[in-house]
Amino acid sequence: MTFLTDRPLDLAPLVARVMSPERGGVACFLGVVRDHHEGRTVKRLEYSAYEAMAEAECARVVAEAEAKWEASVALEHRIGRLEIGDVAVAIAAAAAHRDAAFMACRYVIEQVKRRVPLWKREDYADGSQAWVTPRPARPTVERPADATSDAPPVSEHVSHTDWGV
Amino acid sequence: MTFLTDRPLDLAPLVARVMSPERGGVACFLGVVRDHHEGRTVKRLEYSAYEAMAEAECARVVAEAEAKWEASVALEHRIGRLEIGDVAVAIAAAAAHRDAAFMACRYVIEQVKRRVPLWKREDYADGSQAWVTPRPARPTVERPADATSDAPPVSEHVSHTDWGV
Amino acid sequence: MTISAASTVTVRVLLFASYAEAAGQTSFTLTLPAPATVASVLRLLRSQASDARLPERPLCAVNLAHARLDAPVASGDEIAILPPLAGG
Amino acid sequence: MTISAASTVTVRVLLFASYAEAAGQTSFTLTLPAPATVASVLRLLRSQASDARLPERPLCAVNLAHARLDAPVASGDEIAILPPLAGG
Repeated sequence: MTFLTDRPLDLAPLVARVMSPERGGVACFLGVVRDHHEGRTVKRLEYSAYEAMAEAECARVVAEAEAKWEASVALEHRIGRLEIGDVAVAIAAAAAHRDAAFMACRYVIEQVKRRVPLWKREDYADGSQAWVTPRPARPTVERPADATSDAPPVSEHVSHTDWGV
Repeated sequence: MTFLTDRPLDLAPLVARVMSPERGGVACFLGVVRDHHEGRTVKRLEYSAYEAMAEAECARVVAEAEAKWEASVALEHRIGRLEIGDVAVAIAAAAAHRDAAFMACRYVIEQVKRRVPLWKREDYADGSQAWVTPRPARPTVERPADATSDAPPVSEHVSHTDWGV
Repeated sequence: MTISAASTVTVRVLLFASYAEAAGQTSFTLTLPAPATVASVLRLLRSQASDARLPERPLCAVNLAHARLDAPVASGDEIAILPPLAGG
Repeated sequence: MTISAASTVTVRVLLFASYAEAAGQTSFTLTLPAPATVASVLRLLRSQASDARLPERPLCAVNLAHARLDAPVASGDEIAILPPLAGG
């Protein structure tokens, strides 16, 4: 696996992979497992993936960001059992200037959330479990023109009518 | 010194300082010494500071970002002699959600560049040296209303008529 | 009209997360008349799964890439039906 | 009119980076008539430094905080004249 791992994530090697003397800015993002979700106390959670597609989709997202902002991008998403405070996703994006680095980093996390087939089941303090259904996405970054064919419109992503659940 | 250091910067302890289970997103930025500046090959450089004011101004910038985005922010800027590829500035900003984390991080780097009294003298491949005069700032983030009194307008920052140099 | 071997499409269908739990299975094979689309795969699924309730327009993928409901499917294709994504 | 002790202001002036190099010094004391502002400090500096050429509106700080040119200065204040900033 290139983008998915069941081991704890570490930002430092991702930063090391993208840093270079032509790139003056490195923007990073870490997604951290929170102890609350919509008012409920979360004890732990488990990420599962459609692994082959998740790898392919991560590769597409990274390639799009690198092309659009002349950036170098590293991305890892953890799967399996995670505890509160664990890092679920780590991104490092390096570019000649900070504006491009920030935009590439932001693009990657937004697209990972929209497009990469990953699911999260939370265990709550009361012993119950639930699959997390994100609220409708509010994308704040523009998407590259050549990426539109890869993903259906947001409205198809956020059906709240789960299949029999 | 709290925000300035003459030792190599490491992002990991900054991230550790701001991460917590209530904060789901951590956005980071590293500014890296580039090997070129306006077409000239840079060999190394030296950052100097008005140290007491730089510390005070960094503290104000961090406090503004933490208040505006309910974030936890860590900031370090290196001074002294730096080599190509060295990290000059490191920022980590954690918030409940990624949008606030990114905005807080972006705010801090923009304000550091605008307001913190730091200067950079570059050594070039041909043996010459020059104080770096930044081009006019193009801020892309909004500033908190309560910050305006701390800094003069951008036009005062970017005089290209150095004093006798 | 009888459906000959040449005029059918056999695809592998994958289910994940809440959909797999609800259906009690993670993958199976479906054969349907040609020409077939993602939408016709979903129609056949709905007619076969008595208790399962798919959303009207679920997120679907064909061969590891997101696909629209009117995307054609061919024999050997891998069709995935994806619950709302929750990565990141 | 003679200027009595009570009607003068004595401040410490700090120079940095290219300004310090050009002036050949990093700090000195200036005494000027009260009431004084950052602008009157700059006027006195220009009249004293024969070869130094300050920009029309340099970035200035009073007591570790950015200050406008019309900001008042009092005895004991630390006035810093800052070349274009280049951090980050």
